[in-house]
Amino acid sequence: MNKVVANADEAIHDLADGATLMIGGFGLCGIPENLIRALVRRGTKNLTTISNNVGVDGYGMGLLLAAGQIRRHFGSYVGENRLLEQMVLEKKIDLELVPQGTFSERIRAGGAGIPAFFTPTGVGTLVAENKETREFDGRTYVMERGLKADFAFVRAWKGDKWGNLVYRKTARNFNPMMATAAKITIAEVEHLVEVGELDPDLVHTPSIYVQRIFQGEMYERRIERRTLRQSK
Amino acid sequence: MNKVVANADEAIHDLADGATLMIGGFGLCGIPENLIRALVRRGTKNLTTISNNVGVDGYGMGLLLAAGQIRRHFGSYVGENRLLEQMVLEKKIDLELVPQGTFSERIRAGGAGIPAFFTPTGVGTLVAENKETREFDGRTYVMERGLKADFAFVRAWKGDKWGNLVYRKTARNFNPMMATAAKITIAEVEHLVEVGELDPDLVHTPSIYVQRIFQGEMYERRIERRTLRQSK
Amino acid sequence: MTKAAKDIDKRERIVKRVAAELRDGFYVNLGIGMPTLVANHVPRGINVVLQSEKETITEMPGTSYFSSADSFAMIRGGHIDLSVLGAMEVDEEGSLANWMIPGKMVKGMGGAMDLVASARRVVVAMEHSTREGQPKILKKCTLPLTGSRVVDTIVTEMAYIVVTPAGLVLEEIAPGLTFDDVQHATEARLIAGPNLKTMAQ
Amino acid sequence: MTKAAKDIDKRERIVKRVAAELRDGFYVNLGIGMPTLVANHVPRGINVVLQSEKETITEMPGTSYFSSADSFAMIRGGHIDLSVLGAMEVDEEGSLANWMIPGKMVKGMGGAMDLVASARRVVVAMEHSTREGQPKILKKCTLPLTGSRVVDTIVTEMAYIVVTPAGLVLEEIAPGLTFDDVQHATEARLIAGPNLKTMAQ
Repeated sequence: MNKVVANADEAIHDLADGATLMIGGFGLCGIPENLIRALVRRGTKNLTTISNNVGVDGYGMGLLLAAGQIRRHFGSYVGENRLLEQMVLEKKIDLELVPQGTFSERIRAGGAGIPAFFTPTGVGTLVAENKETREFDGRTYVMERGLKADFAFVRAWKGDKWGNLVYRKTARNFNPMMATAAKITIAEVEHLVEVGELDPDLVHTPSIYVQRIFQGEMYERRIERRTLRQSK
Repeated sequence: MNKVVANADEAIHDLADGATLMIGGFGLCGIPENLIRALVRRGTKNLTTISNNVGVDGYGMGLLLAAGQIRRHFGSYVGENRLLEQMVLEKKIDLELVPQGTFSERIRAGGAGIPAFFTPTGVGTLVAENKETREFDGRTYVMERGLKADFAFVRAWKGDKWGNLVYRKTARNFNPMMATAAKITIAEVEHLVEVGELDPDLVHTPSIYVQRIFQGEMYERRIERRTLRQSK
Repeated sequence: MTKAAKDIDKRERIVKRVAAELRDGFYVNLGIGMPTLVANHVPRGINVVLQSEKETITEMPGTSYFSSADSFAMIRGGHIDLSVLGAMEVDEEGSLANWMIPGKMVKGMGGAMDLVASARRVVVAMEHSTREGQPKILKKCTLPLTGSRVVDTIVTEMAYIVVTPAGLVLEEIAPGLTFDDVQHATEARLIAGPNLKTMAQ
Repeated sequence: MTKAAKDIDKRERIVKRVAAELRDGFYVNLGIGMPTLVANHVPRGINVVLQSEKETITEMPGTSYFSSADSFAMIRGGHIDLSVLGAMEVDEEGSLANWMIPGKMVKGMGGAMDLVASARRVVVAMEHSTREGQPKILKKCTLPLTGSRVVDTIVTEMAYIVVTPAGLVLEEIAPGLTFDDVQHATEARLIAGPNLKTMAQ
């Protein structure tokens, strides 16, 4: 069982134009930045990205945006990215805004074999337009679909060589769901450890969800609230 | 914020006849046995129980069955309980068998505000009879409803006084979902610790889901695979 | 008082009044902006657990971390006692708009739609009027909604208003103001509450 | 050979043949009973991660623990490469019955329905005939189904059979048996595979 790849470039060697891609992280926290930089280098085009935010101008997914690699984006908040705002208004990119809870639930559903579910979120708003609504026990709900992707980029604090992952604090965010919902999940970790070094009770993402893993490099300081602990 | 109660009897002082009750545990593992014994003492009748198994004759939920306190049961496997089998054949109890994955997902959905979802499990079998089926992307799915309860009995390894819980190994099983799906969740723990003693990254059930908590007593030796570690 | 000082004073009044709604053992979600300031005014002697839109960010005793799916399962499942958030518009039916101005701004709703749909109680904390002096409490929202019929209470620097099936009931008025003063700054019709009193400080 | 020794021999043959289907990196679910024994015959030099119906029970390096909802999210989400389980009946269409005999037994389906609905590949490991000598591979299942059209491969002590849209294709026969021997013990019609060979030991 060999899932370890040398680096981000090797990890995405088969990521083709037009792929659908989930990218973990929230704001500046828990972003798979090595993979994003490799994707910018690779120059893959026409991507559909699924990520709660799109980073900020010139950092994280902002780099992919600036390089014109994204054709369509699903997310819940894009307020910190002026470039995206401009591209949407100029119709250079399709943006589908999804309430954050619906967004994370759709990804969980995609990974958990649930093609559709009902939620109260967004009933009576633009979000529910052209969607099926239905009453259960006197309350109205809207049907939402599971989301899947060709690739997921996730970032963890520690991972073992089989792909078991542990996240730190708020860096967990969307990473665990995304890991379950892609055909190929690639994990970049701050500390790559041997199989058996992680406490089985503390694993957040079991190895079954991870196809490729590598230790990332040069994590930028901009990431707030990151606390480094020595790996064992 | 005072959630600590003295014991199991105090914890269930308002559990009334006819209540719907989720009980954690799988087989003989992770069972809230203090709460079950208190419920037998209390003699509450006409219960609807939701639990994957029903224990064995004379232990765990077997005690509730023998006392005739259960009117209806939802679960996925009852093979180790002859008394239940007999009661079902004699129509003394209503038994609804649910595939295990659907069972745990229905409870998760109940706790997560999802009134219904679609699953491939059981399509073309007795389980899907009289239920809505529907095609998504060329495959048929059956609609299943979320499950909720008046009370949930859960068992954890450690818990703090606000109700944050940590489970051990396979004892996690159904406990985390059930904790989310009841109006009143009662946790019995092997080690009750002060707030702040649990590592925030390792909490399995956040305190928001727990209304009452106490340290259990005299856990029976029959529980397999239990390993005691000293509490800090 | 300068304009800036007055703004701070307004916010302070709103935030303090909202904080008085907290009860021991509450699980509370505070939206971004002014609602976040409520955290600074938790009454003495009570413990509340605060959740932010970006999950629990202040590591205090009793904190735990979880994924966004788990975080919103909690919200959507109705486990949050109180959600406090800002608004651009609120209306007589308790509908709320705070995420989008068509053709102008593309920011996204974040978690606000989930919160207003499912928190046990939704409190809007906002200034009573726009910077241009226009009413924000309307007969009917004009902007795209964040939630339809979801708001329970509106707290502004002028008033404490409860949304009821009969309409908006004015329960408290800031010191020195009259019912007419508040009504004048409000497009929706207000109903004087049976125990109408001066707003707690 | 005594009857008991023959039974052990049969099971050994079935279990070994199933184990030969394992590949490095597979995530495998083994049902209760005979399928569990497959764990004892994992080929040298390959690593597989075994999941049992009761979640991962053997703590080995690389293990992790999770809730039942997470465990079945994994199964239902199509992440299990191979599911091995026993059966009372299997039919030409790949439907499977293994959980209920009406009026007789009330045990429950446990996780079997989830597994057969969603594993990438479903292998039935069972003795070819009932203890009474009746065929278990039928034209059409008579018992309530565990899953409809879900089985990919049937492994018995007599044969290795693949379920195809055209019907049941016999690919391997146990040493010393003929096609007719297997067909005789099978109610469903068997199709001789183009590369029909002796069953691997």
